[in-house]
Amino acid sequence: ACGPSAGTPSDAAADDSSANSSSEANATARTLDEIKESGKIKIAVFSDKAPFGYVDQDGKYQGYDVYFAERLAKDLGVEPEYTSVDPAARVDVLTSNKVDLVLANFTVTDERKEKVDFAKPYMKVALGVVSPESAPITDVSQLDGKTLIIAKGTTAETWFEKNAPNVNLQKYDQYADAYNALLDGRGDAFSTDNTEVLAWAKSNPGFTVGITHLGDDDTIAPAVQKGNKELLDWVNEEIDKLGEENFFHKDYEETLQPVYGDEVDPDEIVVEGGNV
Amino acid sequence: MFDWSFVHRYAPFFVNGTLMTLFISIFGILLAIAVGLVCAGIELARIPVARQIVRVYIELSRNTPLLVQLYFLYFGLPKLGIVWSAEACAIIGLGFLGGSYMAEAMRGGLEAVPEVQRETAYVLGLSPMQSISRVVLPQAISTAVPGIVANVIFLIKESSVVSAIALADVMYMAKDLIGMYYSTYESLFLLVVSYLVILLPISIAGTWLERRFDYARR
Amino acid sequence: MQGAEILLQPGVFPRLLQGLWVTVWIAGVSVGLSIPVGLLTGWLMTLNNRVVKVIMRVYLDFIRIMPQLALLFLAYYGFARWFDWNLDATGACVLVFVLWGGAELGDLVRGALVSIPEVQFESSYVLGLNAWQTFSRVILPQALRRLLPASVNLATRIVKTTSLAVLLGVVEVIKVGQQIIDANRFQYPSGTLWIYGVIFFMYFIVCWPLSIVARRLEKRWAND
Amino acid sequence: MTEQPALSVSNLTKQYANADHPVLDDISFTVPKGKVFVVVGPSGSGKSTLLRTIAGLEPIQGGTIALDGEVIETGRPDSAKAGRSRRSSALRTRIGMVFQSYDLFPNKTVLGNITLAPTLVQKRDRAEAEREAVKLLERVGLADRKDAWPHELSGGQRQRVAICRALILHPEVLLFDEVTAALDPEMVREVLDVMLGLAKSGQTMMIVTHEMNFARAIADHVILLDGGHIVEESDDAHAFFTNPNTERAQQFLRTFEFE
Amino acid sequence: MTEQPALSVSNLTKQYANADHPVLDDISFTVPKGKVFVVVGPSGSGKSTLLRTIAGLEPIQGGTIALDGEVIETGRPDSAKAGRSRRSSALRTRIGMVFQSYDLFPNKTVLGNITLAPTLVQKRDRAEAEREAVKLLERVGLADRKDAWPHELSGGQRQRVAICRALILHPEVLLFDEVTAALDPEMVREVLDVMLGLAKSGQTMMIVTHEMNFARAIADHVILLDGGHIVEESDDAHAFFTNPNTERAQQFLRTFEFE
Ligand SMILES: Nc1ncnc2c1ncn2[C@@H]1O[C@H](COP(=O)(O)OP(=O)(O)OP(=O)(O)O)[C@@H](O)[C@H]1O
Ligand SMILES: Nc1ncnc2c1ncn2[C@@H]1O[C@H](COP(=O)(O)OP(=O)(O)OP(=O)(O)O)[C@@H](O)[C@H]1O
Ligand SMILES: [Mg+2]
Ligand SMILES: [Mg+2]
Repeated sequence: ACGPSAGTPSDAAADDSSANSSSEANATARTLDEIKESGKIKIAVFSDKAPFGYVDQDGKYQGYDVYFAERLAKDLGVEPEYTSVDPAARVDVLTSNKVDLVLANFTVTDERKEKVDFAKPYMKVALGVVSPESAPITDVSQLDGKTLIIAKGTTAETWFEKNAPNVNLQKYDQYADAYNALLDGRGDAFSTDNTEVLAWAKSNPGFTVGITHLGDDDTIAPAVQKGNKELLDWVNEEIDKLGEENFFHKDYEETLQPVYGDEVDPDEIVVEGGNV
Repeated sequence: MFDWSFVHRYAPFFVNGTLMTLFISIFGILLAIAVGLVCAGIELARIPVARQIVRVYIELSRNTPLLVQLYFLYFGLPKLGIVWSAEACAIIGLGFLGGSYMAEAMRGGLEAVPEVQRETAYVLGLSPMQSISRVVLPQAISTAVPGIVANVIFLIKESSVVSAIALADVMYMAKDLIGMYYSTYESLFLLVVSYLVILLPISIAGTWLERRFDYARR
Repeated sequence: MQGAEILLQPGVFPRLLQGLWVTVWIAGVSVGLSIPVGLLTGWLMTLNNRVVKVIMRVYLDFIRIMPQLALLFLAYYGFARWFDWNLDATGACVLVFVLWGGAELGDLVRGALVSIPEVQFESSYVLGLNAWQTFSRVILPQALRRLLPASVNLATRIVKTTSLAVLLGVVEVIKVGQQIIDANRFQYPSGTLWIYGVIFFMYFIVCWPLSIVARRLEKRWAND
Repeated sequence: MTEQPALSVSNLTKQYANADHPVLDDISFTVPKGKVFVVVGPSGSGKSTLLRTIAGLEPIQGGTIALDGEVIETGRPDSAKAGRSRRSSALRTRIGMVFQSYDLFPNKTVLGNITLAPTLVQKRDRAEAEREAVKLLERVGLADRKDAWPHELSGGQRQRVAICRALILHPEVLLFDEVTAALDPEMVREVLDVMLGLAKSGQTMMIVTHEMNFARAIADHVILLDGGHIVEESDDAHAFFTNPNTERAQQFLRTFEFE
Repeated sequence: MTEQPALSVSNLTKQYANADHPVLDDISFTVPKGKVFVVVGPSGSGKSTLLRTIAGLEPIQGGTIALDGEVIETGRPDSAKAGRSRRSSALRTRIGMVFQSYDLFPNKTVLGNITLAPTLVQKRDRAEAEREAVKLLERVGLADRKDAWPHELSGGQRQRVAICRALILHPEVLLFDEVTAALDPEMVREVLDVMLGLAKSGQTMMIVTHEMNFARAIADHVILLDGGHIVEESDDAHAFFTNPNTERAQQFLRTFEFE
């Protein structure tokens, strides 16, 4: 990244040495060696999707995805350098080589597989729909003619575009905007990954997840640029290795447990060693 | 690489986006013109307190970005219990931003009419109303038109940020299609074409209009 | 007003200021690079070469007719692929603002150069000044004077337009604001109002002095 | 018994707001009907201001202005900041004025400029007004330009149209404020010739000019204004211009002579 | 044997690009050293063009221009579209010119305007140039305004500074193109007085003017230009202005007389 950064103040100072991203005159991914040499791995995460990827009050990146990212960087022996992405930008940051790795609650889909390479999954999801308790949405059919809030570039968007043509979709670039819109009553419900809406409804009194399971069970996985086999293989190995030490359960306890409490069974969400 | 069938399939989306862009822009511009007229009137008539308010408004509007104005209206105001629809926010935002630019263009037009024109009208016996409608306004318009046309184009361009508050304009369509189908080239192509379709005719019409009103060349 | 305490939370203001610094940095670098680009394009536009004229016309018209946000998207998503350039969001912003600022400034430079009365060239000729002396001692100083107020105004516009960077995902003042709003949603549900309000005034405080300077310069040099 | 003067100004005093002394100080004179009254004087002496007060464009602080025996303006000491005088439309049409700067309405053709006031203010029939306009244009040699726009005319042509525009209202007095100052010499001549013609036809006129040869030729009556006072006044233009009485007048006229 | 003339023009022909006949057609005359050569004529007769060709601002299509006996410009038939003549800096400083429109450099003070060319082109010492500049300013009555900016000066003051700016280069010939046309009468006088002073001091000058009284007073030699030709030429200014030989000249001079 060229220029100063306000997201990760701790990284800002180190940025001076890394004007490399724009001086490098090609969009092919960096090899493992190149990453190691530069001392930094560039990872795209969300900055507004608590508790998966967000920036806390001190300006530090936190969350389930970030916890994993920290570990990957550590194992690679480099510093992580985070880039905040909007959901819709996750493919393009890879194809244009703006980051090495995407760890932004990236659901594996067929369309996406054509554009990027996914590693083994570390989470599983379906879609969920959150709505005000006063007018709960418990079935998709209830949404006919109503307004559903969506974040652009999410699996929820694709699913509703394909399967629910009678629903008016109100699309935002960012999760934060979408949640705000729901809070301000600009739509009747909001749909995204069920993990997400469950967590959000827990901490937002007055809202309930009326639909907890919609569409296929999907998995969430790290993604690298298409063809970057070296990095992909290494990430897969890491996931295998981490599975042995039950890393993702630990991750869950650290980042998700405080939000979900005991109501959710960690095994409904967490995937260890890539085995769904 | 370039997928024409995609362009073909999704062109209707951009037609809708174009309509939304035009809808928001037209009402925003009309509001801006109304606000501009009121402000220019207040400034020229030197109404004491209103004049100070207009000054403050113009400075605020000219020195802040539309995007922030929109975020404030759309996400901020509901916390005070004021919930306006996205369309309303966009139109009010454009009107708020454009009002000061329009006011300036109009004031410039009125001030460009030389004092001797008003004096001549007086000496010829014209009443104040006749002087304004027959002498001052027609000349003011001719100087103000280029500025107003430039502002119209400026406001249409600025309207591209309304996609941030979930209005399905041209920009929104492009971002949406990139996000859903990763068809970056095609979407960007449709984006550029849509804006050319909207803005080129307006730009040409503007040039024509300027020439039409240019009888004041001296 | 309830909720305003969010602004007093430790870290909130410093982080917003840090975000503002990113905004100002992008604007500053863009303005700085726009100046040489603008001088060059302005000079090119005064040339009587038909090819150069057409190229400059197309460049200027395209940049002027496209919304800045569309240009940002073209640069961020398009350029990286078409030209195999690896531009990050900040780089894309700077590139667009420099191309845009350069075009606008170029037009101002052209306008300033052609507005110098012919008699200034002629007096210089009669006094024996050579072409370079005429340009550097007589024409350029006068052109710069005419140029400066409009250029300061352009800088204000560039600062305002940096707000669009957030839509490419640059973590600048608006994005930081959104992160703060998100992180404090439960303690301060009405934080949105205050944070966006503060950002609104932050932009104002950066742009307003520039506007005042531009107006002063304009007034002062109006009768020269 | 002498005839009623067209215009009579008595003890006129004019002071601009924020100025520390009056621009016109206790000025009195009369303009007889059908005569040409010329005002000369150095720059800043108050010539334009004098014409403007008579036209009602500036309030006066003392004295009176009477048109055909009827007082149309009375000085009020507190009026320095007031705007134009609140004269009736009908009254205003009785005094015509032509300015130095081209003051045609750029948004109207030559004919439109001339017929605007008669149709709008005097409610005259458009066709009749146009007929008279064309007659006037013929008189100043511009009948063929009646449909031209002001920007298509030379400076001299514009001033001649401005004269027609004033004449069509049949003003009792016509005021000219350096109407040729911004013109090229050839054009100066064409405008001055029109004014000489008017003088012959018996139009009452008050003329401010720097063209001394012209002033000598046209004036029935001359005053020299300096520092807001009438320094010299004469019924005999020839005598005034060749051999003025006062030292100040001699000095003023010398600026137009060489050796 | 007569002295070498300061300037001599032979068979000069000038035609603007796209024009169907020449603006100056086979013009010849000489300007003797130390004399004042006045050019009069109606608007569009080519007076400005004549001065501009001599100054090198316009290419000529025929004839020659010689300065102090040395040919500095030769006509080339194909040069209509060429720009300014490619004279050396040194040669250009030998002919001075003052324009009608205020041509001071607005980005320099009075002193800066005057000393620019001597220090930059003639490489003279700044202090020495400034001393001479101040002396020249004294001569035109502006010594106290040496640090003023052009926009702070009246029109007449600007023209006087422009004259100093030309004089400091000690030009062999000084050209004046209607330098008082845009000025108020008082200012006209102050500028013309400076020119009369220069004439007395023996400066060779070529003057285009519409001030006939002034022309009569200053001219050693007069030509009347009309339609690109010299219609009348005279060594006796008084005779020319009171009783010209040609019908055209009589007619021209009548435009400045009234009855
Ligand atoms: N609107 C005004 N406010 C204040 N002072 C003014 C105003 N108009 C003119 N003056 C001053 O009044 C004095 C007389 O001005 P006026 O224009 O009447 O002179 P003038 O004789 O017409 O001069 P000129 O020959 O230059 O036209 C001058 O000192 C001028 O500065
Ligand atoms: N750059 C030019 N290109 C073409 N024609 C020109 C140009 N400059 C002047 N002319 C024409 O040449 C003729 C002579 O012009 P010039 O300016 O020399 O006349 P002048 O005697 O100085 O008139 P004036 O008294 O109005 O200054 C005019 O017909 C004019 O239209
Ligand atoms: Mg005056
Ligand atoms: Mg000329």
